Amino acid sequence: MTANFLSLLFIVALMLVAVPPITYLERKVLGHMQQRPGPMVVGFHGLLQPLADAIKLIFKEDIIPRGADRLLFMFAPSFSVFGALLAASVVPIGFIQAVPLKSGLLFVMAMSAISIYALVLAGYASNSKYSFLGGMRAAAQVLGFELPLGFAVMAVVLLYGTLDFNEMVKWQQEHGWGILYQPIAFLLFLFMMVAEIGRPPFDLPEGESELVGGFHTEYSGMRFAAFYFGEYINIIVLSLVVSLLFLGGWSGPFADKYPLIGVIYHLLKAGFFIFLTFWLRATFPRYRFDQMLSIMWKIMLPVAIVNVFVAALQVFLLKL
Amino acid sequence: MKYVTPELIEKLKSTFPKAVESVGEFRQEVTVTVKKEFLIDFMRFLKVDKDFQMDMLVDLTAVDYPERNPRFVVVYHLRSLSKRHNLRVKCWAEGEELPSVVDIWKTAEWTEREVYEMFGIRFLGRELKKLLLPQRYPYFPLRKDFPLEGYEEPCEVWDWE
Amino acid sequence: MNEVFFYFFAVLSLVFGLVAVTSRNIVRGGVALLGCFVSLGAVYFTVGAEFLGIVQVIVYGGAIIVLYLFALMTMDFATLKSEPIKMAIVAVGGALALTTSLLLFVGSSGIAESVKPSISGAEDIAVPMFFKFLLPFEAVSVLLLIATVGAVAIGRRED
Amino acid sequence: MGLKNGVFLAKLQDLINWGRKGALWPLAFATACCGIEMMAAAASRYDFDRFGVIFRNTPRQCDLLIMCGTISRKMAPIIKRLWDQMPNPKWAIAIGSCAISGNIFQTYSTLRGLDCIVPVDVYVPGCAPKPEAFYEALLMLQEKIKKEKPLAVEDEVRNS
Amino acid sequence: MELLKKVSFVDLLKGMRVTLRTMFKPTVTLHYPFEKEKPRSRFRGVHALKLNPDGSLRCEACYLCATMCPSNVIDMEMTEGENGEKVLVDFTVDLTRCLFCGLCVEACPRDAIVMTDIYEFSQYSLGKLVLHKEDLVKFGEYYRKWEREANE
Amino acid sequence: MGKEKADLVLNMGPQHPSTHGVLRLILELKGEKIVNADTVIGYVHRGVEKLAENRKYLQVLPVFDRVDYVSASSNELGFVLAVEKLLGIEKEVPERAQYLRVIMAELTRISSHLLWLGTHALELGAMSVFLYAFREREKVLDLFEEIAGGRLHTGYMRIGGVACDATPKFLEELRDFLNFFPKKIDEYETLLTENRIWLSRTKGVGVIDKETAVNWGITGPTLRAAGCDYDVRKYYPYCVYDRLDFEVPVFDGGDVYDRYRVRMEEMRQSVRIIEQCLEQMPEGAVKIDDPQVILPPKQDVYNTMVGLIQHFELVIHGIKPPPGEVYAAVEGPRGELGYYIVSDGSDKPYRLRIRPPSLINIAIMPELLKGHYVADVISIIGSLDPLMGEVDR
Amino acid sequence: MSPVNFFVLSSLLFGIGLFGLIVRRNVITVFFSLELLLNSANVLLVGFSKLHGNLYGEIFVFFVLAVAAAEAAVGLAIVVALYRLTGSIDTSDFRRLRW
Repeated sequence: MTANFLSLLFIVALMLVAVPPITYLERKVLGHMQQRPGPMVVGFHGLLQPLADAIKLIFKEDIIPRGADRLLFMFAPSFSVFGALLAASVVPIGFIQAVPLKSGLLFVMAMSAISIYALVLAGYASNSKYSFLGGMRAAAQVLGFELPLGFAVMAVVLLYGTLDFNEMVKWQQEHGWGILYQPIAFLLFLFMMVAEIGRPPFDLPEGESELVGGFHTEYSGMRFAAFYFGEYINIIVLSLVVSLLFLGGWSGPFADKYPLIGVIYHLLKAGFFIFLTFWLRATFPRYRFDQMLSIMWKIMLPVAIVNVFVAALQVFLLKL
Repeated sequence: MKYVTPELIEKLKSTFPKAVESVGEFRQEVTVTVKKEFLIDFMRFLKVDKDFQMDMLVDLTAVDYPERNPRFVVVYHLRSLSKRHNLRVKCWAEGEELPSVVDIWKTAEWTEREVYEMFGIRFLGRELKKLLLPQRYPYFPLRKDFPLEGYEEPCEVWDWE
Repeated sequence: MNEVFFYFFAVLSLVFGLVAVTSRNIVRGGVALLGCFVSLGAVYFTVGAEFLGIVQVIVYGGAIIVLYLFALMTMDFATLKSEPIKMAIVAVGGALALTTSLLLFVGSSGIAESVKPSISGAEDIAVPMFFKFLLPFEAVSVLLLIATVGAVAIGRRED
Repeated sequence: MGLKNGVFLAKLQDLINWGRKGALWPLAFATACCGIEMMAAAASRYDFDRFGVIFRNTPRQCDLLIMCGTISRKMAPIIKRLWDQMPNPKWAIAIGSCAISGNIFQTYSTLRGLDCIVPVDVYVPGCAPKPEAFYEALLMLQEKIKKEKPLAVEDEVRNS
Repeated sequence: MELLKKVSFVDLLKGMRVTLRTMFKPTVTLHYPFEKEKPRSRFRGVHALKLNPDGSLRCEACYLCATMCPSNVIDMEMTEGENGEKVLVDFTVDLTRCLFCGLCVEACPRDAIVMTDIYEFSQYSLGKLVLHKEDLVKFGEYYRKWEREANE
Repeated sequence: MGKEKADLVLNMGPQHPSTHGVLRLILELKGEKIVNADTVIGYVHRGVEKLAENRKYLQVLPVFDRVDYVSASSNELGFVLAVEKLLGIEKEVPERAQYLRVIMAELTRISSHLLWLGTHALELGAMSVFLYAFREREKVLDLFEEIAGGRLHTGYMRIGGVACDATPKFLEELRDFLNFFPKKIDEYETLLTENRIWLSRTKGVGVIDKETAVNWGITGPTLRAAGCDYDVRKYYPYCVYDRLDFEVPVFDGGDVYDRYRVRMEEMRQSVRIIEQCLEQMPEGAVKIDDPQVILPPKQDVYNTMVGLIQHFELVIHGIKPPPGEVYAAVEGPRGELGYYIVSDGSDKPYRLRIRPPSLINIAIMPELLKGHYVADVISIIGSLDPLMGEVDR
Repeated sequence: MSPVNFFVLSSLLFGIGLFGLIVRRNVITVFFSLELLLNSANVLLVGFSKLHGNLYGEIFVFFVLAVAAAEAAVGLAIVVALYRLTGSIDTSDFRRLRW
């Protein structure tokens, strides 16, 4: 119990502490991909940049627009953080796991489904048309990606025969990484992950150039920052989950003897996916709303369903 | 810039003996001045006639001569993309009114609005709204008697509509 | 420990449920309903119905309420009249509701055994479901299919 | 208020000012020529991001109004509105002659400078100023922010 | 073939390769306050009044620059000197309205008004943006040094 | 079926990240689909035409830099050509000046198209392309600063020539630029041209067919993407364009994607034109030898009495063209940029009309937007490439 | 844990749902009340399931969930269609049997 509690503290602290450096890293990576250095002046090579941002945002005036639904407006950003943190609490990092749930994977999906309410409610409560459209898009996007995501996950779950993250890693330690068996599910999951955290090319609810700021158009100060916290925690959590599902989590050489190395492996693998989201952001244009839905429904969903059958065939043939 | 040949001008004159007021040439640019009542027929002819085929209205603007009557002349720059020739048509706006050419060339949609708001020339047969200035702006800035710095006008003229 | 959580979430779900049905603002009502369902999910957790709790959150939170909110957003809030509330109806409704819940409570109490929380994961539920209850399962899936088709048919306007 | 308290407040003030000057988020908004130079200043060659400057599209998340370009009278009420929508604390920089005084366009439809509608902190002459001048203005604004007293109550400011 | 291209994400991967490769290239950024680039020799910056080698003003107050200026930036004030020649009392350049078009420099028949390469001239107040004779002469000194450097 | 009922009116702009400055669109939406659109412009209306009537021919030149601030040289060139035509001296301008003008105009086209590419890509979400395009644009601006002294507002053209000769450093840097720039265009194209997201966002969006385009008076890349090969440089060559060998890219899709391809191809052609100019450019004077038109060389002014008097005459009295009216057009980056000048024999234009390509190009927008999605609005605005300074003047 | 907890929770939820069903005239809120009624049944099912130590009750909850989803889909489709026709979601406005 105590160990679990300590792990919970550790994970929550890690998530909250990791967000500012990740924003810094994102700006650095994006900068270098565009041949510019990114933050440089605040602190050595801009290392204190996130701190300055945070201080500024904390002491910024907090505006609640007239005509807004005050309660929901104030409440919505916390949804995003809480949902993401709850999801984080069941994801193991190496040997550290706060809540060992039997159906951990499903729990993560449930929580990410909840955290989308942050966007929808923010869009509704702001009483701004841009926000409203952003909220609508967020709601539609959920309906778009949840199904293919479910099916993509179903394929690997069939393969592993469990919803428990630890069991999955154990399976992969025995049989090899999941990506070797289910590359299509991996790709699908990547796409859906990007859609779920609302990053380019699926950053439609935000849609900076179309909807000004989308759901967070009317937010300022810490409430705005809360959205960012939620988004980045979601990135971390889902990156951890991808590496658990497909890249063997903490498995790797020497990881059995020294669990701490396993933690590092896991974080490294997740780090790659975090980097991938930055990379995609630097490279790609944004899909249009209806195109995104049609891709989800007309391409991803059939592929995912077929893939489930493939997975079933694999289980049948390989007698796994 | 290639402008229409003298033969074509002759053809114009013979087709519209009453319409053509004068034909001028300056630096190889041909200008035809047309009477107001023939304007629409004349323009339509220029567009559909196979010798002219003026399918593009390049520009539509006006010039203000305060000491003359009628005061404004509206200038149409026409071009044929297939024949590659140009023609400038002028029409004095008697009574500060002219028939609109927006049915012939869509270009006139906005340029006529602009001429209306800048000079106060009304184009008949279409909806006219101010284009660049607020709808409540009371003056016509490009008239010669309007000073560059403008007159004082009430503040609510500029309020966001 | 579990009991404490049970009471906490049970009360929470009741409060949210009450807000959901009495709220004038429908979107707030929807959010309250979401809160109610999530707390019910947590209630299931406290007795070990882990899988069910998660499914409750996914289905209700992730699908049904989103659907409600999405449909609400396509409506123009300005045209939605605020309904006049007649005290007579409230009184009658309240009385009826109270008596019904009392009846239910009285009828179901008196069981001496105690609830034994045991964790039931996906596998535990799947085995009886796909063997013993296969026919109802199929029937329900057909029902869902028909519902989907029907919803599409109604939602489509004759253009 | 004891001495210790004062020192603590002063330190806190310094910290807040440091944060504010390190993360100035301007509104991505321009009306004319200088806006193009603002884009250039944000691009790789000069890179505003070095100073922690990120362009935000909505006035709610901005601290800084970089007014680039001519302000027509038709635009003026909108700029005022944008300024009012920005949360405190906020600053304004007038870039280029147009935003300072209307430049050559002293005509019937232009406003004679941003300070007719918004209090301006730094004026940058030029038409259009080089991107370096944007940075100079930013640095000057940071100097100004450093001297501000964000925690002081108004009376104290008046006394000091 | 088309399908293969679509499925293998070639188009997307190509783009990603470009960005990744750029990431490892050196940056092109000029770190402005720490390193400054000199403007080109023809750059039109803040005005200056040039001085003769003996330190006297070259400007003869002929008003051509003020006539030429499209924006009425330049104004001067003069009195009659002892020998009947014009003496410049004040020469103002109103930078708040200046277009930096360089027409005044072209119009000057005595090469008296010039444009330096000073581009950093931000101010906290509007008043400081109106340059008077003393400021312009000070910039003139700067210009002389700069010109000498350029010639070397 | 009649007019569809809109359920949301969205006021896009004037402050909106992707309306190219201060365009305002009033969109009536049904869901995310536009059923009706209206355009409001005039938020940077500065009264340039009125201003030009109150300034001398010599003074008014810098103003046109500021009209279309992205392609300053093209605007100056248009005005200068019109005044030269009015004076009847367009044949007497020295050849070197003509070539320099062409070089500047084409460099301007490159810089303008790069800006367009960057902002258009940024609006559709491709962030890096924006910064890559600006990286190369900085080089062009450096070239401008080297030859003319200004980055945006070059102020390089003069009536009867150009302000000054090119420096050797300019020519050298220009050659460097021409060498590496085509590779950079390829880089942009790898990021966009085949990218499926880019294709899906641009193909079949905002289609304008040829007849509509001509009827609306649309010119420039938008017209050429619709399948019409109209280009002022080919139809009515000015300066030395008739001696240069280049192609006018024409595509016939008429959608956003084809406009993109036209502009990319135009940048390549511009490089080609500048290369030829560098080869063919003769030595010699860069200003016409006529003290009535252009200020005499500084050497003459300092040393000779005649020069000084001519200088005073010109500055004080200005250029006085004969009465008459001319229309001269150049192919600006956005289309046909025409100057219609009416002269009454005084030193100020009696009436000066700029034919703004952007204004006439975006007039079609309310029609064009109908039936598209909100997200398409920005790609359509972007592809028409309006510049609000020029639209409103 | 006493099963009475579950009975109390379930019956109160049922009461709330019934109250909403009777009092409210807003169709969406009526649907909310219906969902509450279904959930009160679910709570009871889970309680009994744990009481008896088998999982049949929980499986039944699944079926209820599916029915709830079906109900929401069809119901919402009808409400949206009605809203389009009448511009209202008030039950008292739906009086005519056909349009």
